[in-house]
Amino acid sequence: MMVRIGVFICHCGHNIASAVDVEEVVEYAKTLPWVAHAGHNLYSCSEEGLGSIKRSITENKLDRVVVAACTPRTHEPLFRRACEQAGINKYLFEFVNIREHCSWIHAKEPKEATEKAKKLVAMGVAKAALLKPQTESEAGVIPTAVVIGGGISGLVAAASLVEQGIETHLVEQTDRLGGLLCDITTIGPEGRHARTLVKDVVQKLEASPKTHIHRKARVSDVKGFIGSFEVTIEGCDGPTKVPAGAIIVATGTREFAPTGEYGFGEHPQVITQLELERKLAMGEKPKRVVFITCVGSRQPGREYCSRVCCNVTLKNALALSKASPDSRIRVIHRDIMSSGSAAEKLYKETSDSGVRFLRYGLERPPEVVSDGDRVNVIVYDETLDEVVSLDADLVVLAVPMLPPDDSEVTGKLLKVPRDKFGFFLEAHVKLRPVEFATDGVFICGSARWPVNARECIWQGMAAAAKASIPIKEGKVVIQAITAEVDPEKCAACGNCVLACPYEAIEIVDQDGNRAAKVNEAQCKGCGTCVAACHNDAVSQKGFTSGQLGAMIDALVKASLEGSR
Amino acid sequence: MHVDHVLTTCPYCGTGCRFYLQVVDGRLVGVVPCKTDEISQGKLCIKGYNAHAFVQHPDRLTHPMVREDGQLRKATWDEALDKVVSEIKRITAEHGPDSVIVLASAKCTNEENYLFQKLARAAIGTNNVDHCARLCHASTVAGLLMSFGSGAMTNTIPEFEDADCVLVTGSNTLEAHPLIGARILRAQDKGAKIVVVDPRDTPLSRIAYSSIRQKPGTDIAWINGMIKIIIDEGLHDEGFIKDHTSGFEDLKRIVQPYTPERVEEITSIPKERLIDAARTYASAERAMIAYAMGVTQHTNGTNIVRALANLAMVTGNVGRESTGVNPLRGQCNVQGACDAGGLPDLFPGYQKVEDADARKKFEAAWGKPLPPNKGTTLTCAFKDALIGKVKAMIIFGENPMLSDPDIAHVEEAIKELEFLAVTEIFPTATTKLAHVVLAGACYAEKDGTFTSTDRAIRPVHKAIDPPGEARPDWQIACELGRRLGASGFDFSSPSEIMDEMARLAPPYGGISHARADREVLRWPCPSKDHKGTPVLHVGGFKIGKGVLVPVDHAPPAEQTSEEYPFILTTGRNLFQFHTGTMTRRSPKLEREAPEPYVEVNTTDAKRLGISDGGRVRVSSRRGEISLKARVTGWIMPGVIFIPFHYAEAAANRLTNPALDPVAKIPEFKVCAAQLEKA
Amino acid sequence: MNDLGRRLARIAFDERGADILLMMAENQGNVGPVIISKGQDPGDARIDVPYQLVAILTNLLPFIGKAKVAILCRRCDEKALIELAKRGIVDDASMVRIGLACSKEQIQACRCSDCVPSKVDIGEAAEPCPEDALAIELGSMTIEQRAAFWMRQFRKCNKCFGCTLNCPVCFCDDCVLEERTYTPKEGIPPELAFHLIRSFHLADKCVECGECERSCPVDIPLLTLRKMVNRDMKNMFDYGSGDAEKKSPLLTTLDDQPLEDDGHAC
Amino acid sequence: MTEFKPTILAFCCNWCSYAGADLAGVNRLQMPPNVHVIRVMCSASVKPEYVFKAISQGVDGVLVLGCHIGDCHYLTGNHRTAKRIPVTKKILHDVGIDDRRVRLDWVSAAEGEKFQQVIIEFVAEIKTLGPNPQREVNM
Repeated sequence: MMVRIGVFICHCGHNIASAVDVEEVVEYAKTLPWVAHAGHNLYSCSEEGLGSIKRSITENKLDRVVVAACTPRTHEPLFRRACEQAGINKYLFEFVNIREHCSWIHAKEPKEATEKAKKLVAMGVAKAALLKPQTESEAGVIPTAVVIGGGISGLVAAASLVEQGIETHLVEQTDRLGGLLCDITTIGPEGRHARTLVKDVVQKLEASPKTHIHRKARVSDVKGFIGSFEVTIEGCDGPTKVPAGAIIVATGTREFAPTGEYGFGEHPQVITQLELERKLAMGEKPKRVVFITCVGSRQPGREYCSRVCCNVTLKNALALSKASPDSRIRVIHRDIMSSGSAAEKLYKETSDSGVRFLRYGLERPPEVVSDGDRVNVIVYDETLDEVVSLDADLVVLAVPMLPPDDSEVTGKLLKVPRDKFGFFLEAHVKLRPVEFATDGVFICGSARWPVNARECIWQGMAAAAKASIPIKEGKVVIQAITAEVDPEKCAACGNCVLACPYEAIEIVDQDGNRAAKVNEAQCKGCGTCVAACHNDAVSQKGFTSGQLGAMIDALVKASLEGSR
Repeated sequence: MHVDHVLTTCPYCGTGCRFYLQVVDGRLVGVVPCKTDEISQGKLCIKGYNAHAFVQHPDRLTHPMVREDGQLRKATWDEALDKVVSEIKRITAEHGPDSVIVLASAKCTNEENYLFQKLARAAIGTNNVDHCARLCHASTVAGLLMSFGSGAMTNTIPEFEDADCVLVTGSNTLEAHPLIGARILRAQDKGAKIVVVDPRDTPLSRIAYSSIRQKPGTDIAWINGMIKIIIDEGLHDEGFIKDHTSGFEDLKRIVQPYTPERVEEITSIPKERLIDAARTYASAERAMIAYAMGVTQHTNGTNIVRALANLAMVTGNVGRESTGVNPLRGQCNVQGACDAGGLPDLFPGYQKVEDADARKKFEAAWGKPLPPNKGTTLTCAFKDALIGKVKAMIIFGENPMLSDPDIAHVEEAIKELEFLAVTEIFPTATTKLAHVVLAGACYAEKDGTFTSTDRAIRPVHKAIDPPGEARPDWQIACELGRRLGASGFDFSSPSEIMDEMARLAPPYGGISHARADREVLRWPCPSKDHKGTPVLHVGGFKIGKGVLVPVDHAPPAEQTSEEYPFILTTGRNLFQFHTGTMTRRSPKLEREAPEPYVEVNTTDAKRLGISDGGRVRVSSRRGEISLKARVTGWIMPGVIFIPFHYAEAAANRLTNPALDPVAKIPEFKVCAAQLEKA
Repeated sequence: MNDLGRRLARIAFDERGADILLMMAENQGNVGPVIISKGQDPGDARIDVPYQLVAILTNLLPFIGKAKVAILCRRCDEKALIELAKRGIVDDASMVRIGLACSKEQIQACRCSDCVPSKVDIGEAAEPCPEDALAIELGSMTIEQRAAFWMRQFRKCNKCFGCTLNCPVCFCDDCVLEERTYTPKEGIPPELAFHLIRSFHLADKCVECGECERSCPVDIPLLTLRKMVNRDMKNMFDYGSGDAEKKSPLLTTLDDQPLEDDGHAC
Repeated sequence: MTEFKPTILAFCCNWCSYAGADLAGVNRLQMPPNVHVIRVMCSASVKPEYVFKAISQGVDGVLVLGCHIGDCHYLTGNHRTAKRIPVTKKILHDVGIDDRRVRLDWVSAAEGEKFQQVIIEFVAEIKTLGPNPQREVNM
């Protein structure tokens, strides 16, 4: 096969040219094997620059292009497109970074920077010579979504999906929709009525023919990958197999049951926040109430802050304080975590309303003593430096939210990771929020981390928006950097299967020849399997051992020859 | 499923390693080295491990072919054999039996070679029988016969590891004889000093105690120089010289002018290095000399061999364990092919055809009068073909179109022939020119024996059937003999052939297949109760006294010139063998050394603008080839090296066919060449 | 047929229901590997010539099919079979192991610290050899001395591939060391990378049978190198080859360090 | 004697370290010019074979840089790196190659300064170690 490489060195105005002698690098590039043309541009990424590259491809009958300029992380798509426009497969393009990785960081050493740029170009050319044209595969997307969990996050996500005209299956374990919000009066700090909120969303959902609600159901199996999952929903009438393009996980959270702590489970007066909500919903208005926060959280074994409990405590304390003028509401806390202006306002209002705040430390926690009808809370107040005894009709424990019991099962079904507490981990907090690293699976609400209703709603909408992208596009493009197996070489030892973080590889028997096989749609192109393979039977497109080896050879050759 | 492990002997170099061929239901699947074998000790080189790989290659010739209207076409055995016989009969009738030559083969068994020479001598009536030993160790046979009375390796392979000094010259031992190289390294690990004299750095020289580079073609100068230093410093073995040699005074006289300074001038070996080498060799208790084609393939190859023999004799390094002069033979049975009489001047067992008594013995055994005159050599046969003296050739398993010097002329000569029959296992450049091609069996498909470089008779066992209609060469030779009307070609097994050979060739007198299977027998093994002879010349030379032959340095036949400023030398690499017929069809070997290259010294390369891996053109007065440059510091400036395995850039298009006057061996190791960037 | 041969055949075929038996036997003065089916003559069995039968077996696997194979197994062979079974190369269920206890001499030659098979059928269990003297010596050298030692050894290498071909746990048909990707130099000796890459490939599977060293024509102390790397694996991951329960640490995640999502803090 | 200018190879994962290196560039953080980056998608795709190859061909030092544990774009890719590279170093050490010639470190996309720091330290370390002895072998 003919290999004719065109090398284009970019001045990037002064950005590169101020440190790197571009013309010298061009002359050097001309001496490299397979280089049919070498040139330079003031700004390669400009219309003019791209135009000249395209012209050169035609004029010099180039079949591969190397651009030495800035970083592939920003500009690679641009040059790849230019190659494509000039009739070269876009994977026959190689980017060499001589700006971020050279001219900018060796600004005061022009000679050295130029030498380094030459070596980097030699490495790029060596790799380019071995590049192979690739076809990006496309996969169709089933225009259906499955939302697991009928709490507020799931409801909002589902509503948002059907609103976009996407067929949506909502799977709820219980027979009621709304999740924890069903047990809650208002949601603060604004004090919206939780049930109204749920009702609105459910109505909207039920109004759409695109909605399929599965109550008392659970997901028992998930097969496939982005665009073509097959979700088995185990409902009252047995299992249903639902083909889906995307899945949203909104399995929510549950309240920690602090059995044994502060007399919980022993004295009927000691209840959790959620139980209080139910009492409030039934119109009860207890007067002497002690709230204790951080029960079972922020301590060894469950180090995290559950984030929502302080605000709920404040909201309920305020409500009770306002309900009767003679109420005596006390909040025993370790810290009040109420960030944001609305929450801070709520804290101030609560405090002003006569609710008394006492601070305790983990080393001297309060004690709950019962004398039958009433309970006393004995607490060492750190601020006053004295032991205080508080009598109470009701002691309310603010406990952390936990992932649901079956989050491990869900995680395994979907092959998505969880953290050490059991909450789901998204692909990247900043770069890819609400997405799992597994394409086509999304996450929202408290299954990811305890959040309040408002955040649940944002996340539900965000997850729906993300999930709708592949469905609306109708196809997923798989970047051609996936792993591939040469079955002739493969010894079927299973190293790659074990190493793959995505379970994208399996050993298959083809006509008696056992070999590994990569499911391209599941492969994310990390190359972990490549390094696990001992005989190079697995390779990653665009990063083959031959290509990387040639880069090393080129560096060695350029360096050693230079030193001779 | 049926699995067999068949013990046999490696078909590559002359070391004679033994291994088990793994056979599964008639299919060769692998090689397991034999751990109880004295030579290989459960180890092999990469060629040995891949010795099964080519055997069942799809290119194998599976049936005879005859040329018709210029094309080779499939034929029946009867048709093909009759064609050979009728042509040979016609040509001998018209031009006499000496217009035919039979080329025996260093790749075939002893038994087969015995039959090939019998075919020539008894069935056709000519001593025109030769084989590729002519191209490798003809000078050894001639030289050592003259000096010691026996033309073979004086000592054995295992002895290398117990030597105190090994002088290696003209042998890239670790590549060409890997397991002998390994023994030499083991000697070094045990404290021996290894001295390597070679124009190229070799893998062995790079680890050796002393690595000395001489200008190609100047060997007698440095050997004589060493002898002079040894005598001058009194390091010679006076007792041995007096008791066991003749001609010392003449030798002393002739080496006098070879002062270290003069030697340095001729050879470019720094004098200190030469002096050190001489002292190291001479002062060792047991010193061995190992050499190969770097010594023999010169127009004065015979003399270089004699010079080495002189060196060993003046230091008393003959006739004891771990001493001696040890030519390392390059093919599995090149020693045996010589032993079996595949030479134009020698009957089996080195009995001269010109010796009337010997002739009488063979005439009696074979029941036919035999020609009294020496036959023509392989190298001369091509010249004779050009002038119409040789009209027909029967070649068994050789490929002169790649192995012989100045291929262009070989081709011309072959085209002059009226008839060429070739027995082969694969199509080669030579079979392409044949009138009849006979499909032979390879080593894995027949029984017999090879004789390794250290004279050990190594059994070869049939592991599988030959492909298609292919037949073992011994059967082909029997058929030809019978059809030519000769008697004594009715053997039913190779074992019977060996029995006949043992009766007629005294060194093989005690050899039989049954014994060879159980014992490592090294000839001379004159009788059934003889245990064989590991070390030759113990207690003195059979010919009475060893002959110290005074020899003088003479320049190579071809000198460099302005037009051809480089000295081209040729040789092998580890991964390929000879003309590559087998190795290039072994995927793992081919992968290691897939393409021809020329080694060029770094400074020469820089001067000519040649980069490592770049393409170059190499030309000589005889031809031109184009190949890849391997730029290296491991070769002297002014010298280039090309391995001769590759048909696509055949080194022998360039080599000089000038011959050693005694041994008729061509000067593969030196010719003048030009090198240019392509 | 000698007594040992009879005994092996009995154990393999009569007692343990194997279809074929892989062992060593003497024929005309040489000892080599032998494979027989039930009813075939095992010949004069020998156990004193250490052929690497597992390596011979792996070469034959494609042809063996479903047959139940009895194999004469030293402790190291046993471990090799475990490593192969872990990777699906052999089917443990179709293996019949005939435990061979190595002789004192063999144990010394291998500097073997784990020399008794789980069940001794042939031979008598002997004391293990605690350490490899050369490994200890190398460990106490300066790094320069150690480099000098190994470079001198590796320069002898003439790339016969005996160390890989006869290795019981090297199972790839094509080895990357046969290609020029990582060892671009043609000819011998190969680059240092040759030995380093092989060391890495064996890090999680070498059973210290010593066959590489025995096969090496130029006497490179390869078993010592294997032992050094195995010791590293033990120290770093508490991993030892030949344990069916242990997955290669090089393929798994960092077990005891659960994932932490820094993002939660924000 | 001429000054020793080490030749150093760095494998940087696309998501963290390569981005970190880019950030160093954007911030014009100056560093010695001896390091040549090969971009890979994940540090887990860096075959120890590459490291061995580079070292045995005379490269003076090899850096393998990836995302911090837990930050891997590919979940647990770098867990394998975290185990393979130490073994790689051990093997080098066993045959007498100073394993400081190979360094594994974690550089996030936000850690331009750390990238600079790693480069400065590593180049300094390699300079104190001197040229890779394998250079000689390959000349």
